[in-house]
Amino acid sequence: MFIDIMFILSALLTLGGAFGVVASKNIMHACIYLLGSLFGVAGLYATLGADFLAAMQLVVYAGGIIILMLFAIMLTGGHKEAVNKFGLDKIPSMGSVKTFLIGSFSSLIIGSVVLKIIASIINSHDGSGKLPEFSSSVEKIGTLLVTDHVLSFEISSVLLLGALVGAAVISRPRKQ
Amino acid sequence: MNSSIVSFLSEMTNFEFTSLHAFIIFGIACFLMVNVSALIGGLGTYAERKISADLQMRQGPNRVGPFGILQFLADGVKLLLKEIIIPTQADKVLFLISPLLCLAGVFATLAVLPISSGLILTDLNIGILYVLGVSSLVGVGIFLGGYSSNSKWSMLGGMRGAAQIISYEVPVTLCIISIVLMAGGLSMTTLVNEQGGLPHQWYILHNPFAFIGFFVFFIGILAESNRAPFDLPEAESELVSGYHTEYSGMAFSFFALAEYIEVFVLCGISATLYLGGYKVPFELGSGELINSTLGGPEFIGKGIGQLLQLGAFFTKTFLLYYVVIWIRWTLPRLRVDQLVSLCWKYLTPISIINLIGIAAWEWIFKGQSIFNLIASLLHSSGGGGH
Amino acid sequence: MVSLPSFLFVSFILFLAGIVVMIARKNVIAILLGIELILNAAALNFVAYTRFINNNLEGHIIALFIIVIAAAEAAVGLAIVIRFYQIRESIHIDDATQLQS
Amino acid sequence: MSSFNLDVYMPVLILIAFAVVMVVGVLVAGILIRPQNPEELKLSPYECGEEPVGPAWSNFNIRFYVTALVFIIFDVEGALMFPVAAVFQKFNKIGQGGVLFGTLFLFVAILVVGIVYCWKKGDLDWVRSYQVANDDTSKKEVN
Amino acid sequence: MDYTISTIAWIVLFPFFAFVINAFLARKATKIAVIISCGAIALSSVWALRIFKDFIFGNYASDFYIRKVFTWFDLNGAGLSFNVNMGIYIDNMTAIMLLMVTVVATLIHIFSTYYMKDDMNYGRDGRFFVYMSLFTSAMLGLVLSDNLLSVFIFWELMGFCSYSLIGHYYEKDGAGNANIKAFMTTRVGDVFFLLGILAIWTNIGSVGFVEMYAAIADGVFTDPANNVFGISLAAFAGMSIFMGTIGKSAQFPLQVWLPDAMYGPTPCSALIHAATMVAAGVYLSLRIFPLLDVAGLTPLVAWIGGITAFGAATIALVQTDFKAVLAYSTISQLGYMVLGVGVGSYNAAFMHLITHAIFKACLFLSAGSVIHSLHDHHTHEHVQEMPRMGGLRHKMKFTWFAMWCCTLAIAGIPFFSGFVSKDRILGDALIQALHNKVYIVPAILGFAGALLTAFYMCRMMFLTFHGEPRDKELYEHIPEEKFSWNRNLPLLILAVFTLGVWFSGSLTGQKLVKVASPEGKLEWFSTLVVKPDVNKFKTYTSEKWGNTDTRVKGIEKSHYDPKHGMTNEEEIHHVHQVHVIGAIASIFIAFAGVFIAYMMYIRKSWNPGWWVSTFSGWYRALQNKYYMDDLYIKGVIQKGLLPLNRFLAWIDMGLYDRYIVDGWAGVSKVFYTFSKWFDDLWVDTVMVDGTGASVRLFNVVLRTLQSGKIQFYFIMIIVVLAGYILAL
Repeated sequence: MFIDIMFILSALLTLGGAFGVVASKNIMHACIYLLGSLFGVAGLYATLGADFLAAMQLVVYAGGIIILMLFAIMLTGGHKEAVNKFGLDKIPSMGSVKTFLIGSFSSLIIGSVVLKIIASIINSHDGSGKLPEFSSSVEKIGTLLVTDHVLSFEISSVLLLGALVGAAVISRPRKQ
Repeated sequence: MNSSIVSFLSEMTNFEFTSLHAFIIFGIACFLMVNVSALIGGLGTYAERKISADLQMRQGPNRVGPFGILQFLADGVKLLLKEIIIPTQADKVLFLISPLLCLAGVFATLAVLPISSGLILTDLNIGILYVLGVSSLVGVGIFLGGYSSNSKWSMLGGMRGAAQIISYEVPVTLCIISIVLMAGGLSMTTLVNEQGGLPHQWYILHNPFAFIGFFVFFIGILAESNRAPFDLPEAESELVSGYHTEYSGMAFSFFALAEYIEVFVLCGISATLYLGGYKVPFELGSGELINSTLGGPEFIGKGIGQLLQLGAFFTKTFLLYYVVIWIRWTLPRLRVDQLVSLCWKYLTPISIINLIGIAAWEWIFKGQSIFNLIASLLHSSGGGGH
Repeated sequence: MVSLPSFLFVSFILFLAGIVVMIARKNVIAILLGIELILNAAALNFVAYTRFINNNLEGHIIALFIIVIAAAEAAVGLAIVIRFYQIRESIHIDDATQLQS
Repeated sequence: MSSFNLDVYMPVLILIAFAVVMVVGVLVAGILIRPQNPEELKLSPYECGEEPVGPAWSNFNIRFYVTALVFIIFDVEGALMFPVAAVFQKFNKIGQGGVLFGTLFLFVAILVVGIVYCWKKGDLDWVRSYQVANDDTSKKEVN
Repeated sequence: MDYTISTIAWIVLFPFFAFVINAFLARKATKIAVIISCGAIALSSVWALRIFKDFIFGNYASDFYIRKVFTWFDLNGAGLSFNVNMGIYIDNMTAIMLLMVTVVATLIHIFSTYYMKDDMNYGRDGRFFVYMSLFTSAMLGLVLSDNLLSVFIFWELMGFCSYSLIGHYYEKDGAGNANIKAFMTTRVGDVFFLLGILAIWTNIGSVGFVEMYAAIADGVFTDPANNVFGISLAAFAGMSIFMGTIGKSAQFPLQVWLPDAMYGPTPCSALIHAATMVAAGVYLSLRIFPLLDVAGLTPLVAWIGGITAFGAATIALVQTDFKAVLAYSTISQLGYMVLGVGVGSYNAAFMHLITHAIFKACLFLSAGSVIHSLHDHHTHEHVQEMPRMGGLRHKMKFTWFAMWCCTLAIAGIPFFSGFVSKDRILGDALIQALHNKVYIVPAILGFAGALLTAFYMCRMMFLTFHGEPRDKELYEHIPEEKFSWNRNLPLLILAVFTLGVWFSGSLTGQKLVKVASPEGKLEWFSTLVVKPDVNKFKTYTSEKWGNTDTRVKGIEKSHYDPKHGMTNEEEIHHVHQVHVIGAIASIFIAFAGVFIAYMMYIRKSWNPGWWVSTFSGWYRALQNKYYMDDLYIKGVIQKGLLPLNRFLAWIDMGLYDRYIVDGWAGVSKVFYTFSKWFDDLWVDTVMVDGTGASVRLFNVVLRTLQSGKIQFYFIMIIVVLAGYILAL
C-alpha cells in the first residue's frame, strides 16, 4: 500500500522534474527542476530497496552536482541578457520551437527503438511481479566492492583523480 | 532490523500495527518532533541572547514572561505579522522555494535523530549517509536564497554560504566515515550501540585519532551550520545580512528556524557519533536492571529507561549547544581565505590522516579501544609474575 | 503497481526527456542537465532490472559507478564549459564548432 | 521486524510534507493577517540606500567553482567509502582487516595525490599566488 | 638458512636495490642515498655472515656444495638446445669469499662517508655511492654465479663500474684517459674470455661449473675430436678464460691499466683495484683450476705469475707516488696468487686472495686517510708525493699503526697473515721447482719478489711516516688525527684481521676432525678449501638441469694434493721438509728486506742515490715501467692498429665509395630521366591532380554535413542507430 504511494509520489516527482527541465525557459529553474527529478529518482531507488543508492544519489547529486551546476551557471553569466562579440546571444536561448520540434522528433525515433528493445521484457512481465525481500544493501554492496569489484573500486579512485586534475587544469584562471 | 518508534510501541504493547496505524503513529510522532524541535530552535534564540548577555555582563531579554523566556514567542508573532517583501527584480519562484528547501532539508534530518533507543522516528539502514544527503539541501537553499534576491549582498552571501557548506562537508564526511569504520554500520542505533554509557567507552576516547577527529568534526559542523566564527554568509558587518538580506517576515524566520534547528540536530549527531548518544551507564537504558530491581510491569522499567536515555541525549546535546553559543560570542569571524585554507589545508588533511590512522588502529589492535589496551597491558604485566 | 514495467516506463520517459533536452537546448549547461537525466534513466533501469529479474546487487554496483562517472563527467564538462565561456564569452553550443580557441 | 519494510520511509515523507505545509500554509495564512503595501522603492534590492546598479547576476570568481570541484570529487569518494567502511569491522573480525586497510589506503592515497596536486598548484589558495605579485589588488580578491 | 635462490639472491639484491633507489635519489638527497648504500651492504654482510656460519662452523665437507638453478631463457628450437641457466653455486670458497667481499665493502663504504664528504658537498651528487652499490652487487653476483656466462655478465658490470669510478674526477686530465685505458685493456682479456665460454658451450652444451667439471672428468676436454685449431679444447678454453684473468687481475702483458686506475677516489681504489675486483680474476682462475690443470697450462700460469710478481715489485722500488707504490704492490701480490694457481697451491692462492684483500684494503684506506689530510693550500689538491711527506706518525697515530700492521703482513713477517699465505705459495713453488725444471724460474722470481716486497713497503712506510717532515708548510697544516668512527674504525678492524692467527689456526674448534695435512696443523682453511675433485661431479651429468644440494655433513679426508701422486708418507715428509726450508727462507728474506730499507731510509747508512746513479739505465727503465706503455702505444697501436685502420678506410672510401657507389649513381641517372617524365605527366597531372579534383567534388557535399554542431551529429547518430536497429 505505502509502497504504491511512495512509488507514485517519486515517479510524479521524477517525471515532473524531467518535464520541468524540458519546458523551463530559465536555466536556473531547469537546474532546480533537475534537483527535484533526482530526488524523485532517489525515491524510486528507495522503493526498489536500494537504500544505499538512494542516499548516494542524494549526497552526490543534491549536494554535489547541482551545486556545481549552479556555480557554473553563475560563472557563465547567470541570467544576464547580452550580445557577445560574435553577435550571438550571450545567454543562449533555451531552445526555440524549431529545436523542440527536432528534439521531439528525435526522441520519438529513439523511443520507438528503445520500446522495440524492451518490448519483450514488458510483455513477459504481467505487471504483478512480486517484490523479493531485501535487507540492508549497504553491507552487501560493501562486501561486493572489496571482493568482486575491488578493481573497479580502485579504478574509480583513479577516475576521480583524473577528473579532479583535469578539471582543475582546465578551469584554472590563466595569467594574462 | 529497522527499529522505529512504531516497532518500539508494538514491542511495548504487544500489538501488531498495520501500515495505516503506522502512518498515523508516525504522523503524530513527526508532528511532535517538529514542534519540539521548533520549540528548541525558538528557545535556542532565547538561550543565545541570554548567554551572550551573560558573557557580556548584560541582562538580556527579561520583559516577556519569567526571565524573558517568552521572548521568542513574541518575536515569532511579530515576524508572522510582518509584510513579506519580494523585490521586483527577484526570481519570485526561487525566492519562495529557497526557505522551503532549507526547512525541508533540516526537518528531514530529524527522522533519524536518535533521541533514545525507542523514540527514534525511524532507524534507516543508511542513517548517517541519509543525514549527509538531505542536509546538503540546506546549501542549495542558501545559494538559491542568495541568487533569487538579485541583490549583490545576497548573491555574495549565497555564493559564500554554498562554497563554505560544501567545503566543510569534506572533513565532516571523512570523520563520519572513520566513525562508521569503527562501528561497522551506518544506522544511527548501530553507531550508538557500539559505544557504551561511560566516557571511556565513547568513540571520542576510543583512540587518539578519534579524539582529534571529534574536534575536526565539531569545527566542521560549526561551519556547516554557518555559526560564528564561520558566519561569513550572513556576516552582518560586511554583507549587511548575507543571503537573507532581502527576506522579511516569515520568509526570513524560516531561514532562522532552519538554522537553529540545524544546530540542534548537528549537535545531537555529534553527541551520537562521538559522545555515546543516548547511552546511559550500566545499561540502565534497556530497563531490565530497573525491572529486576523494582519489579512491577515491564513497560514501567522500559519507560524509565527511555526517559534516562532521553536525559542523557539531551544533556550531551545541550552541552554542545552551549559550547556552540559560547564559541560564537568568543571568537572573531574568519576571513574568507582563512576559512578556505582552514578547511582544505588543515582539516581535510588531518581528517584523511585520521581516517587512515583509525583504519590502521582497528586493523592492528583488532578494534580495541586504548583503555582496553592499557587495561590488558596492566593485566598482563601484573600477571607476568605468576 | 510496483512492477518492472512501471519502472521501465518512468525511466523511459526520463530518457526521452533527456534526449529532448540534449537536442532542443542550445545552452551547453542545459545539455549537461539532459545528460544527467539520461544517466539517471540508465541507472534506474539497471536497479529495476536487478531487482525484478536477477535479485542480486550487480545492478546496484553498476548504478553506483554510473553515479561516480556522472560526477566526474559533470566536473570535467562544466570546467570545459567555463573555460569555453572565458574564451568565447558565450555558452551557445553552436559557437563550439572549432577545436581551437 | 522480520523483513525490510518501506514503512520506515514514512517519517521522511511526512517530515518533508510538514515542511512544505508549514511554508505554504504560513505564507497563505499570512496573506490574511499581514499587511501588503508594496511600493517601488521598497521592492528594490538593498544597496545601502543607494540606487541599485544593474542586476546582481554577473560573473563570479572561478575559485568558487574550483572549490566545488574539489568538493564533489571528495564527496563521491566519501560516498564510495561508506559501504567499505561499514564492512570493515566484519572483515576485521575474520582477520581480513589488512586487506580492507590496504584497499582503503590505496583508494585514499590516489585521491590524496589529487589534492596534493591542487595544493601545490595553488588551487586551494583563495588569494592566488600570482595575485600577490601586485599587492594593491590582492586584498580586493578576498570576497 | 633455507638455501633457495630467493633467499640467497638477497645478498646480491640489497646492494642492487640500493643502486636502483640511489640512481634516483642521489642527486636530491645525497645523505639518504649514502645511508641506503651503507645499510644495503651491511645487510648483505649479515646475510654473508649467516652463510659463512652455516658453511664453516657447520663443518660441511670440503666438497659440499649447493647449487640452485633456474632457466633464464630458453631458445630450444630446430633441434638445437640453447638453455641458458642462471643460478647460484655455494661451497666453502664462495662462503669465505662472500664474507670477505661484504665485510671489506662495508668497511670501505663506511670509510667513504669520511673520504667523500667534501666531494658530496661539492655537488658530485653522490654518484660515487651509486656505482659502489652497483659494483658490490655485481661482485657478489659473480661470487655466487654457478656458470661462466653469468660470471661474464657480472664481470662486465664490474668493468663498467670500474670505468665510471676511475673517471670519477672527470675534470682531472688523466682520469678520462685512465678509465678508457682500463676499460680497453681489460676488454682485450674479455674478448678471449667470451671466446672460451663459447668454446665450452659449443662442446658441452652448458657453461655451468658443475657441468664443466663433469665434462673434464668425462674427458670431453681432452678428447682429440674436440680440438680447436689443432690444440686441445682444454688448452684453448683454459687459456682463453685465463686471458680474462690476465686482463682483470692485471697480469703480465696486460697489467698497464692498474697503476693508472689510481686516478679514482682512494676508497674505490681500495675496493675495486685492490681488494675485490682484481681478485675476481684469481677467483675465476681458481674456479677453472681443474681445466687449467688438465690442459697442462699450469707452468705457463706460474711463469706469468712469477714475472708479474717480480716485475711489478721492481717497478714499485722507484715509485714516489704513494698510491702508485700500492698499485704496483697490488699487481705483484696478484702475481703471487697466480703463481700459487700455477704451482697447484689451490688453497694457498685462495688464502692469499683473502689475506691480500684485507691488508690491501687496509693499506689503501690508510693511504686515503693520509692523502685526505695532506691538503696543499697552494694548488688546493691532495698531496700524494712521498718526497713531500715524512714524519707523519706524530700527526696520525691510528693510521700509522694500522698501516704498519698491513705492511708487516704484506712483507711476510711471521704472525701476520701475509706470511701464512705467501709462505705456503713459495713453499709449493719450491717443491714444484725441485720436481720440475720449468718451475725453477717462477720460484726464484717469487722469492726475489718477496725480498723486494718487504723492501719497498718498508721504504714507503719510512718515507711517509718516519724521519723528519720534508715539507714543513704542508706538515703544519695537517690536522691532528682524532679517533672517528668512519675514518679510523674501518682501519683498525681491518688491521686486526691482518694477524695470521685468523687464517692459520682452527676457527671451528673441537668439531674439527684432525686431519693429516702435510703440516699436520689444525688449519680450517686448508681443510675446508681444497681443489675440486672433478671425479665427484661425474654423476652429475645424469640429472643435467636439476637442482643439486649435495649436503654431506662432517669432514671427509682432505684431498690436499699439491701435485698428482704425492700421497705416500715419504713424500709427505719430503713436502714437509721443503715447506720448512721455504718458510725459513722467506722469513729470512722478509727480514732482510726490512733491514735494507731500515739501513737506507732510517739510518741512512746506505745511500739510495748510489744505486740510482750506478744502475741509471735500469732506473730509467723502471721509472718508465719497462717501457710497456710506450710499447703498447707506439708499437701496437701506432704501428699496428693505425695502418690497419688506414687500410680499411681506403677500402671503404677508395674502393666502395668511388666505384661501387658512384657507379651505381650513374646507372640511377638513366632511370631517373625516364621516371621523371613518367612522374610529371602521369602521376602528377593525371593521378594527383585528378584525385584532388574528385575529392573537391565530394567535399562540397560533405562539408555541409561536418558543421561542427554537436547536436546535429547527435541527431545523425540517433537516426543511424534507429535505422540499424529497426532494420534488424
